[in-house]
Amino acid sequence: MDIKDFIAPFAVWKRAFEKPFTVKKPIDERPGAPRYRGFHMNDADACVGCGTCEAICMNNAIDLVPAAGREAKDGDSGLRPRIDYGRCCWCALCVDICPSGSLSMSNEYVWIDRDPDVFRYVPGVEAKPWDGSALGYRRAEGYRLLDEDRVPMPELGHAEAVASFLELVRGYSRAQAEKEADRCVSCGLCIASCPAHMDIPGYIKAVRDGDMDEGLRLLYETNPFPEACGRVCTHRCEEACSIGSGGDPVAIRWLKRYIADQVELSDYAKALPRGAAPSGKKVAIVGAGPGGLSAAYYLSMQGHAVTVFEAEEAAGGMLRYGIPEYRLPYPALDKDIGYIESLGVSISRGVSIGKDIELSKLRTDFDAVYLSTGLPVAYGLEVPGEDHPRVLDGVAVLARATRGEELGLGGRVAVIGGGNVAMDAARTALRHGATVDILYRRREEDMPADADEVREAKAEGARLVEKAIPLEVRDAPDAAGEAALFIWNEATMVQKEPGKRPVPEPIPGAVREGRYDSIIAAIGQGPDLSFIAESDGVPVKRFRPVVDSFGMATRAAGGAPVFAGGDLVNDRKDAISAIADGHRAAIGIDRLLYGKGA
Amino acid sequence: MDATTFAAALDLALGREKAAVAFYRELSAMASFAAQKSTLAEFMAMEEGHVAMISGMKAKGSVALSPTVAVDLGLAARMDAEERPTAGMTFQDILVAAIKKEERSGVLYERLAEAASQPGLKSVFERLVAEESRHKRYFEDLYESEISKDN
Amino acid sequence: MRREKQRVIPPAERATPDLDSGKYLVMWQGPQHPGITGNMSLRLVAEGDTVVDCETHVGYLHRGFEKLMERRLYMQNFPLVCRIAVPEPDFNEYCYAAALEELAGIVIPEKAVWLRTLSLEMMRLASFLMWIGGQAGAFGHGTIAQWSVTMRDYVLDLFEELTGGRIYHMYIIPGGVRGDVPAGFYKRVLETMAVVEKNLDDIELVMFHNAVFKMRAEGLGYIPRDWVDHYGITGPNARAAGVARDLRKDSGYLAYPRLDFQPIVGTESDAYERARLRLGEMYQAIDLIRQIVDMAPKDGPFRERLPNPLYWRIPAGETYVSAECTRGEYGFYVVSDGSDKPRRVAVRGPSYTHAVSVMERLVRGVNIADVAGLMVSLHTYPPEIER
Amino acid sequence: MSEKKTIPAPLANEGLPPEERGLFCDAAPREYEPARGAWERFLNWARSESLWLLGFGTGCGAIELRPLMTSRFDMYRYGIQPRPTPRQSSVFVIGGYASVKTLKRIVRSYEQMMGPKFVLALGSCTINGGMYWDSYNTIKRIDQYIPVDVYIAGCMPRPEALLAGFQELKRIIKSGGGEGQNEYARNFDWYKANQKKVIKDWNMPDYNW
Amino acid sequence: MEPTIIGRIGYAFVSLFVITNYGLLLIGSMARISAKVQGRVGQPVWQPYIDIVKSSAKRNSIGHGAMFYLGPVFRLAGGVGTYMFIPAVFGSVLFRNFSDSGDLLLVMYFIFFGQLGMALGAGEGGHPYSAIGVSRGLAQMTAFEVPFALSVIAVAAQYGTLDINAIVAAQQGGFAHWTLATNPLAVIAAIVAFLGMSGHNPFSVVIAPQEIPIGPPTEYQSNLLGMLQTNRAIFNGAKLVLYMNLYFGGATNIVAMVIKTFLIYFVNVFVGQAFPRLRTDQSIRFFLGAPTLVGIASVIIAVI
Amino acid sequence: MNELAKELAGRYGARGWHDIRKDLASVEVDAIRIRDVMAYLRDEAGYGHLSFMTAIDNIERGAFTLSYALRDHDARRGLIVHADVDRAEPTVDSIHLLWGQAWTYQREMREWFGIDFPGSPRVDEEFVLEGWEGPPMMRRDFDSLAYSDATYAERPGRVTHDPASHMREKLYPEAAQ
Repeated sequence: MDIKDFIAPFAVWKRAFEKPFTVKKPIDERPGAPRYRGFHMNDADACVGCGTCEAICMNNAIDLVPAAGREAKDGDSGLRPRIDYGRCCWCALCVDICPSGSLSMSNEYVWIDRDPDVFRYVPGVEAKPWDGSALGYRRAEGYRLLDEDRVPMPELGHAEAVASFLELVRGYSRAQAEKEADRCVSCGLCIASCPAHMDIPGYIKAVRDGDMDEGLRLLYETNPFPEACGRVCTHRCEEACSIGSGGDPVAIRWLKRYIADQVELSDYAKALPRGAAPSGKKVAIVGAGPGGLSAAYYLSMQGHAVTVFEAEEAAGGMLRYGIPEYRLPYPALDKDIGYIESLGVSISRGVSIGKDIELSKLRTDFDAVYLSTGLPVAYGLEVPGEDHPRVLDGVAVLARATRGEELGLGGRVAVIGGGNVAMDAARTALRHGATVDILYRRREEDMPADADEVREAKAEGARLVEKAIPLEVRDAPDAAGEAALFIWNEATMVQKEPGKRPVPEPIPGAVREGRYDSIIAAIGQGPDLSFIAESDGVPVKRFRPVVDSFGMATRAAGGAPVFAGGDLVNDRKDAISAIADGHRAAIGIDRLLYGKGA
Repeated sequence: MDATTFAAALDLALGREKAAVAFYRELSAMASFAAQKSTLAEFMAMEEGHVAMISGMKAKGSVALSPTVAVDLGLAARMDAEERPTAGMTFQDILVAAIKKEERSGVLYERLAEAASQPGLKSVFERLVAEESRHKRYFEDLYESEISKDN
Repeated sequence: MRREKQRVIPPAERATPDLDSGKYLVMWQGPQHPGITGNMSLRLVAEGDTVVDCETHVGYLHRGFEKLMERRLYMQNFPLVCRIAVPEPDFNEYCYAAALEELAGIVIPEKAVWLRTLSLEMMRLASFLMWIGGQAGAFGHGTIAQWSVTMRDYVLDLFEELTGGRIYHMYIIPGGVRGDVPAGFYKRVLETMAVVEKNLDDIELVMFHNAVFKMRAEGLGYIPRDWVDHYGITGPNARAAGVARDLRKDSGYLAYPRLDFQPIVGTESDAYERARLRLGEMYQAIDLIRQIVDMAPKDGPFRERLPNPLYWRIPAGETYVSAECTRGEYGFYVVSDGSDKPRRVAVRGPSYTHAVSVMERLVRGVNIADVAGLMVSLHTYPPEIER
Repeated sequence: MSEKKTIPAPLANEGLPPEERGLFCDAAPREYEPARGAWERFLNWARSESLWLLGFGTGCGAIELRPLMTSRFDMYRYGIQPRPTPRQSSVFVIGGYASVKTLKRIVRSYEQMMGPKFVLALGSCTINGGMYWDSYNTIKRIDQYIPVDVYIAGCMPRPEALLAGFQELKRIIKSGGGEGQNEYARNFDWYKANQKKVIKDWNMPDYNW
Repeated sequence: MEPTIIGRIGYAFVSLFVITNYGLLLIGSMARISAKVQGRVGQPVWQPYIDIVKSSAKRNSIGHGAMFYLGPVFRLAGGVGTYMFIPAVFGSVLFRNFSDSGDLLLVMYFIFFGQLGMALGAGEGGHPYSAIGVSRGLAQMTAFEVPFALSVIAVAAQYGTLDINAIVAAQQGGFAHWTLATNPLAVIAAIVAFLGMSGHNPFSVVIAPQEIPIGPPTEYQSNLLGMLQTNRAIFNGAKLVLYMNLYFGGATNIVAMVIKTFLIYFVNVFVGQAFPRLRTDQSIRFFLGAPTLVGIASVIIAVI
Repeated sequence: MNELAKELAGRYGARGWHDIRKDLASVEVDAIRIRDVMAYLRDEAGYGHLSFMTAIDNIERGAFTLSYALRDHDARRGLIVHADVDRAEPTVDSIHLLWGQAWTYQREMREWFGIDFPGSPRVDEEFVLEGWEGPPMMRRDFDSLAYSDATYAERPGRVTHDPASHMREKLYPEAAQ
């Protein structure tokens, strides 16, 4: 200790002559930093109500509550997160994980109140002073807790693809599947969009856990066609996927396929539940498509004896005859059908209802009848010359390809239509060495076909002619009926009525023509209802049987009750809807047979 | 506009609607299965509704028809088919027939409206044109959604 | 000389005073007592002015972190861990993140390494600035705290800008860091460092060249060198006793091997020496921050992609990751059983030994007036004892 | 404030050793009638402009009191200053979570404060448990155990938020709303029952001031 | 004109009122000056008033027996008593108080009286920190009383009287006549003792918030605390006036009094801001060291 | 296996030496020999610093696994020593004489897991809890949330909806049947 120790401390007085450190008006002068994690904001329109914020929140601070003016719809639960500031710790994990990126934080941080019950609110729905704040925490660019990129599916190259009917999609490896399954947040938004309401988060979890038997069990709870659906499902679930709101949706379809591919048919019995004891009841099912066979599966699980009547030589319906082999290889379909058959379902192939057997007979011989005959009738072009011999119908072409018949399409093929049948027909034609033009009345984005299908068809070499209104089919000059001229009118899209989709309007004078060896019309299909007699008592409206929520068309006296479903009844034209209908009808039939009412 | 002319115009319309009913009835008679019958019956019921409406107007002496013409989707223009009543009619066939029929009615009224000298009468025909256009639009929408879905 | 005389080495065995004799005064210091750091209490037995026995009582801040972590997902624990120590949450974040990364086999990007180091050093500076106010305050010098806590606030402003949080930064996330450096940030870091350094000079003058402070602190709380291993003393407390241990050098984690610094070592091992040493570490931290600003990569990713946090499973295994925090060895022991939640997480805070075993022993023979000063000079923080 | 349900429970200081009994009151707290009119408004003004807060850092929240009471935010200029003893303090800042062990001390310190006394609760933890909502050792709602005047959202709330909380508290006191002491007296049995439900080793006097 | 006894009592009340307010404002402004050193703005100058009103406006209070209540009363009596026997402004009728009725010894007694009363009352509070605070206070008091008493003795010896008025009178006529000039050693001893007496750093051992929060008044609250706060103002004023009178030539007008007492008080703050707090034993050792020697020297000088 | 591992195996039957990373390893010994092993490690193997001790509840195999983390500061390496004790009757030798802070850890383990360390100072006193009536709370069969829900009042008014079941209710209620 020296003299300095007595003098130096008085240096404190230096500060007395300097500017104080004190902030004059702290609340006004010192707003939160640009990145400050203040109170939450939510873009309620972008939010899909998936609840991932709730799942990640370690504080249990987030509730999902119905938001005023928002209804549940496909891809949006109608719920919005409500934050409890009696729990929140401002960690912003919810912002980082939010699949749609709708959650963010303002840099506001002052919220004082006497009443402890006010500290919860639904951001973006209940107005707060900090709404729309430009500053505050946003997750860093390119930084997300979830992976927005889908694991790419290994596929055949396009050149390779066109050269054969080999399956294009190879399926995920285990690592790929687990990585893809890891992207799912188990929100369950997809379940509502799936016509069969499959437990999608459940089986994706099974993939994550590597428990294929559990996965298969979950699949078969609602869908006995996992192999087929895993390949060709229209996957509306993926459109609803919350991950898709900010990136690629989870490849739900490929994961389903992955599960089914992993289990050998011989092991199915081990993984899947056993059916109930025989009930002694008999059920007839008309049509061995996905809908009919689904009904058959669930009915036989309930112990009923099921007979399926199929007009074609093989079961599978449109899955077999409408979908080309490169998309759904026959062994995969056979696996699904094989398991159903292995449960004791008998399929009478080559038996056509209305021709070989009458509906009324089924109604007397069986305890219930399920109609699932689909849409076998192709609609015509309705233009002059549509009965030209080179005008073929798309469904028929595909069916012939399935049967292995010579197609004789020739070198230049026009496909008219923009649906999946058109795409399948076009790609089948490509594989038969033809050059293909797809002519569609509207624009590419209006096409009802899956976007993937369109993309792949183009990639494989099909030329897409948009806005082409068919005018006429004429015999091509010097072709002797072996080629035809397809004449169309170029159109422009006109928004005629607000709120409705635009209408193609012919451009006067812009008439084009093309010479084709074959013209495949694929504009739509309809049901064949000729086998239903008035005496059957099945109510029909506008060529569709009228059914209740269980698919029951009639339980009129004079025979067993009749159920109907699938494309025959609904408007959705996909396998999964047919499967859902089949399942529902099976439940209805079962209840009826057991007298549980329906 | 004198009452007679007005009544005559409506009578003409009434006649056409009744003819339409008859047309559907005739088709229905040829129908081979229940689905055709029920669809035709539905369309027939629609036309009967029109008959009733026009008769009502005639009785009351007023015209309560909307003057708004529905948008023409332009399908009829490209349909080549005449009605071909066959036993195996599909839904497409029936709808095409219906659309064509409505279109012909519309064209007829349009011509009558052009030809009409009295402004009152002209307006009645124009309103009938509008009415028929809406019927046609109804069928066209059905066609778009049920038949030509993929195109 | 004088220092030597004041040194008191209390006996190893606890005295058991006869409380009924009327000779002793039993009193509680804390939890509601401004001289106690944090929320803990001491039960002092005094004879006259001199403490003859002391029992530490902890647990006022026990929230059961280790239990809670067992029922939360790995990523959900990330906002939780920083709350274990409020004055310097980043060390928790770092240790936890590093333990998970080690178990899951994740290598973090170079930029994250540097930003983590920056964040830890800034935290060290901020924590010491808070501490020095406490140390001066414990001896009754209120002015130092007024200055130093403001300096700490300036550092916290930097944190707020970098991380979006003022106290709890939640920045060092498993896989890297949570955000890139904002534009112009390094410039502001250097500006702030200049301000802090200037004020540290003032503090040094007023506090360390102060007769009264020397009278109070010199010789107080002497820790003999051989206690260091026996009690598991780490950090400045050990270095002031002449044991040159610094995990930043010894373990060489993050970017420390590439930074130029030497552990500061003292000899006297009393409260004054420890304070002096910590002051030196503050200057050192400023120097390190400048080095980091200079050397840190300016581009590149700052975070490695992790699996979906909702299902993140970490392979079974165990590890212990430690870091040199302001008080010594801070460590996370993480045991994973292969599921999505940790099997066991144990937190090793240096105060565990400093504030309990060492404190109980050092306080014997000390004047009641010095208890607070002694406690602060050990730089204890109760929540890391009780978690 | 709402009327709370009273749970009758035998309250007494019987658990105490006889020599300590003299140190405590032997009656339940009573309500105090505020003075009337301008006089009470004047007193309330003085109460609000001289807030002495109890220097008891019960949780994390204490860390932001430091900047607040030092030069950058300088709460002294608002008439707020820390006080080391509950007897002289009028504001109790509950700094976030309260473990059961601390709650016991909170209750005791609160009861030792002289009325009118005010409680400022800081952060999520005091409102609904915060991030320790599932902890076995922390309570979730401080208002179950002592009356609270102002809540401040945040974890941690910035010092500015605390200042805003103090401003709000001042406003409440000036408007005559800071009657937590009477609230406590009125629902004394209810509060005691709640306290005893969580504080398992109840070795404090029930009447403790 | 010599006022009547009633008039003198009236004047004394006015004087007391003025010194109370002055003491409060002094405390308030010193707090602001301290704040400036600490780099902040600081509380309003009138904050002590609000604090007293607030304390007195508490609705309930607790007691620990009669002595507990008497403590602050004694203390207040000590403060008022001290002040009452010192002339605040030399030659002023209004601020003469009862200085001609008492002498230095009486004032010294009152200074002790307050402390002792407080000690008794605080001891009754039952709080260990109160007890420790009291014992520290008394210990330190006995220590700083040594140089203080020596210094007072020196002054008394120098001027040959115990009458404060006479001492002040002897210092009139310019700086050269002040005790500060005539016996600087006595002033040094007294000023150092004053640091201890007013409880500023480094001698704030009595209340020492970080050690024994906050010493004797730990248990005092409500109106009793208000009383203590008021007394603090009066007592400060009284001591300052005493110092001014003994060592700095007194004051012949109120402005001089304000300036001088302000500066004397400022010495406390000036030292207090620079140093931390000593331990009680160090403080005692300090007072019994150099200041005592200086005091003795001052006595010797005065006697010689 | 390195020298130390062999030495430990030979002297104390230690097994399962595992290098966690290049400066950290773990080894397993019998609980009964823990004090000897620790003394050896401290005095002869250079592991003079006890970082911490803790326990892991391996409820599946009915054992508490004790973990003692040591560090050799000179060689800059760490070692975690494991020892299993029976979960039903957990009693371990105290090492409070070896390290001055060990008793606190032992007190903690006594309170948190119910593991007894006879002879350790203040081992039966409450450590962080006060008036705790439940089972030792770090045991895995103690459910913190359930305890909290039963003991501490929660603010009412919280209700949440699962998106999937909410959508089922709103969009296809028939499937709920």
